Amino acid sequence: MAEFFHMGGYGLYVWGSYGVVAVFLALELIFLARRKQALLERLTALREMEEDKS
Amino acid sequence: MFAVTGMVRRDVILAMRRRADVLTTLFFFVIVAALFPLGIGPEMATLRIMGPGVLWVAALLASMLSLGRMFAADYADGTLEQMLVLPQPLSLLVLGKVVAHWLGSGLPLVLLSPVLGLQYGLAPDVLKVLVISLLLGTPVLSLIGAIGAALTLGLRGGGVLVALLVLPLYVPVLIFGAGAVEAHSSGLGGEGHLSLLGAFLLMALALSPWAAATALRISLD
Amino acid sequence: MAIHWTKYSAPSAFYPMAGRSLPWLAAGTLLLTAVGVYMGLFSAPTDYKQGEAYRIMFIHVPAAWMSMWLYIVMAAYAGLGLVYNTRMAHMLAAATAPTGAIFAFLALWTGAFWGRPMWGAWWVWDARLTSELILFFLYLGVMALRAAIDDRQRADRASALLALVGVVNVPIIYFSVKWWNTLHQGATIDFSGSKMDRSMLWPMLILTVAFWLYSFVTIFLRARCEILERERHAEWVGELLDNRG
Amino acid sequence: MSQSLEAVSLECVRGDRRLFSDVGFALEPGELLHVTGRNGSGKTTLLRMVCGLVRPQTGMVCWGGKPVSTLGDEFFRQLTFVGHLNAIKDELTGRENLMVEAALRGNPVSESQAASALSRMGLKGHDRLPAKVLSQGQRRRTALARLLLADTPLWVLDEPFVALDVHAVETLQHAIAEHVAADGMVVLTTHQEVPIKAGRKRTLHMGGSGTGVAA
Repeated sequence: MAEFFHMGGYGLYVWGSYGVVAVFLALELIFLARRKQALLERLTALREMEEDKS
Repeated sequence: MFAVTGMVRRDVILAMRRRADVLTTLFFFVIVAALFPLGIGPEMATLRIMGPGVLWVAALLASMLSLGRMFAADYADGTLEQMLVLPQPLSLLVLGKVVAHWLGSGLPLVLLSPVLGLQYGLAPDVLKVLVISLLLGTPVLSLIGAIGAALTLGLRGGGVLVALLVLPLYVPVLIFGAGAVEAHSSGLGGEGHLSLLGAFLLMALALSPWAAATALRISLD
Repeated sequence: MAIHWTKYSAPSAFYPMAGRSLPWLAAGTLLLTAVGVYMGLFSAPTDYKQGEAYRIMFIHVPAAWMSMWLYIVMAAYAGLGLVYNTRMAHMLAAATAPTGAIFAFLALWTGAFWGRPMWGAWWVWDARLTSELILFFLYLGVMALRAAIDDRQRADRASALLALVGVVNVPIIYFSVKWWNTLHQGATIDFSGSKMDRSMLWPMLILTVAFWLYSFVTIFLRARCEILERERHAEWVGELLDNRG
Repeated sequence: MSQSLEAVSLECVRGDRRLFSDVGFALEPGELLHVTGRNGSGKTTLLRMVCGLVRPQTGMVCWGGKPVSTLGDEFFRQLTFVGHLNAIKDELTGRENLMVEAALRGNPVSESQAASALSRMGLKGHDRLPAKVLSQGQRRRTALARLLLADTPLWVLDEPFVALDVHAVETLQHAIAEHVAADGMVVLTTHQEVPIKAGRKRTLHMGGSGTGVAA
């Protein structure tokens, strides 16, 4: 297994690239999911507030 | 067509009454051009190589910094709103404004560049090509810049935003502007670059006024 | 991304459609990414010249292609939005920009990580990398303009116009940088290394499709958020919120 | 003979707030439309929409039956608009401001014509000074003087009486009444009284719920 990570001496660069791509794409999804969650909560709260007022 | 000349005459009269704005652009160009040797060192050999590129970047930044003036004053006092209601094609009026802006910010740089070129030890024939490239290039900077100025009308932090918007679009003009001078001094001859600059100018003349007019309508909606 | 437009140009129709297709898109993305990465890292033979470093190409090239493709998609939505004044098109343009910018950044990052072992320098003023950098700035410009304008309608139309002006300039920038590069450095360095035999081509194509599906996922997710934010007064949003409980 | 002006079920959305919806009116030559409503009811936006400065969400503005958006310059030739901002340059004198704008409109005026328009607005001795030294009222009068110069059938005025003294208000009321009597058309918003001699006066109240009820 170590040989695989070693990547013929280029381990840093190969894993540096694949790793960062994976991290960024995953982060984008996480932020999007969190944004949706926060949005839904805010909107339901707003609706309840409007319903109480009317 | 007199929409353009009418607008140019108006703006030139206005510029004459507030000469300071034209001078600030010029002083910025001179100061930036003087800073580089302080940073790089006085030996003429390197400065001669750096010269065209530095002068071109300085001219580009000076012209971009004065973009704010193109519409901001008219936007503030309401004359821009009137322009949109004039029975004239708005893109021609915008072209008039761009020409006036170039006269105040582009042309002075062109006229002054040979003097600054001497500071970089450029030979007379190189200076000639530098002036021609700036003469062709600075109008394109004003034309493209007009779109950025119109889009960021009345926005807070508009100055920096305009830079972020237009600098990427300035890249081809910079490449062939500075490239023409560098190609000439390296013996390749700058004609190819200058003709491309001319092509950019024609394209910008055809498209930018319309795009800037659309941007104005969007901003004043 | 040719969705037949008329039906889904209404946010209330687009929202459920995007919701239904998201699981499939996500599954497709995961599957193709796994296959592509596996082939790229394992089954593709070691390149005799570059050793293992060339494997970075399998994600660098797809990211660069996607960053270019998504700019064109964003400009297309922008154009549609300006001409037909449809809010949905503007929302999709807004949803596309960040994903495109991330792909541009990743293309630059992987380009640098590939350049380091290949030419000993983290940054090489190669024509493609330089154009990618400028494309990244164009993305930042469009997003910064949208963020700077409070009125949503003006923000949509201003950033749409900028996207259109940008897409006209992208080829010009690309060829000017290419010319500038050849003028100063002679022949450009052949980026893709030795002649690619078939087994090397597959991982790249698979990962490109994987990234393409991935961009669907993020754009649909972000577009749904945009819809909820903008249409919160619509009664179908109200119902949706209510039965979400 | 000037055409009729018509607005058909105009709607305007700002951000995600609907400013007004299905606002409509018709205005024939020789009539004045007084747009009323409290602040924030969209009066200014409606006027700018009539001038083609603001694109309606739905509905359209028609001049002589044809939509303004397609007419473009042909419609602008019939229109003079005075908005909240005076649209005069501080560095130019009163006369220069009027002459420059008339030239840009395509029908240049002589200096004497500009001077007489300014004197009718009570700016006799002040029209050779750069606008920046004038008071707010004097600047407003310079802005309004363009109405006397441009003989366009349609006047759109947004709060024209603001910052005017009693004398200037009378002058403007007189000019508006004369314009309407000569088969001109005026759309304006104001909290002042707008007496007219001849022709017909209509009011359009921008209601709280944002609907426009034309009487």
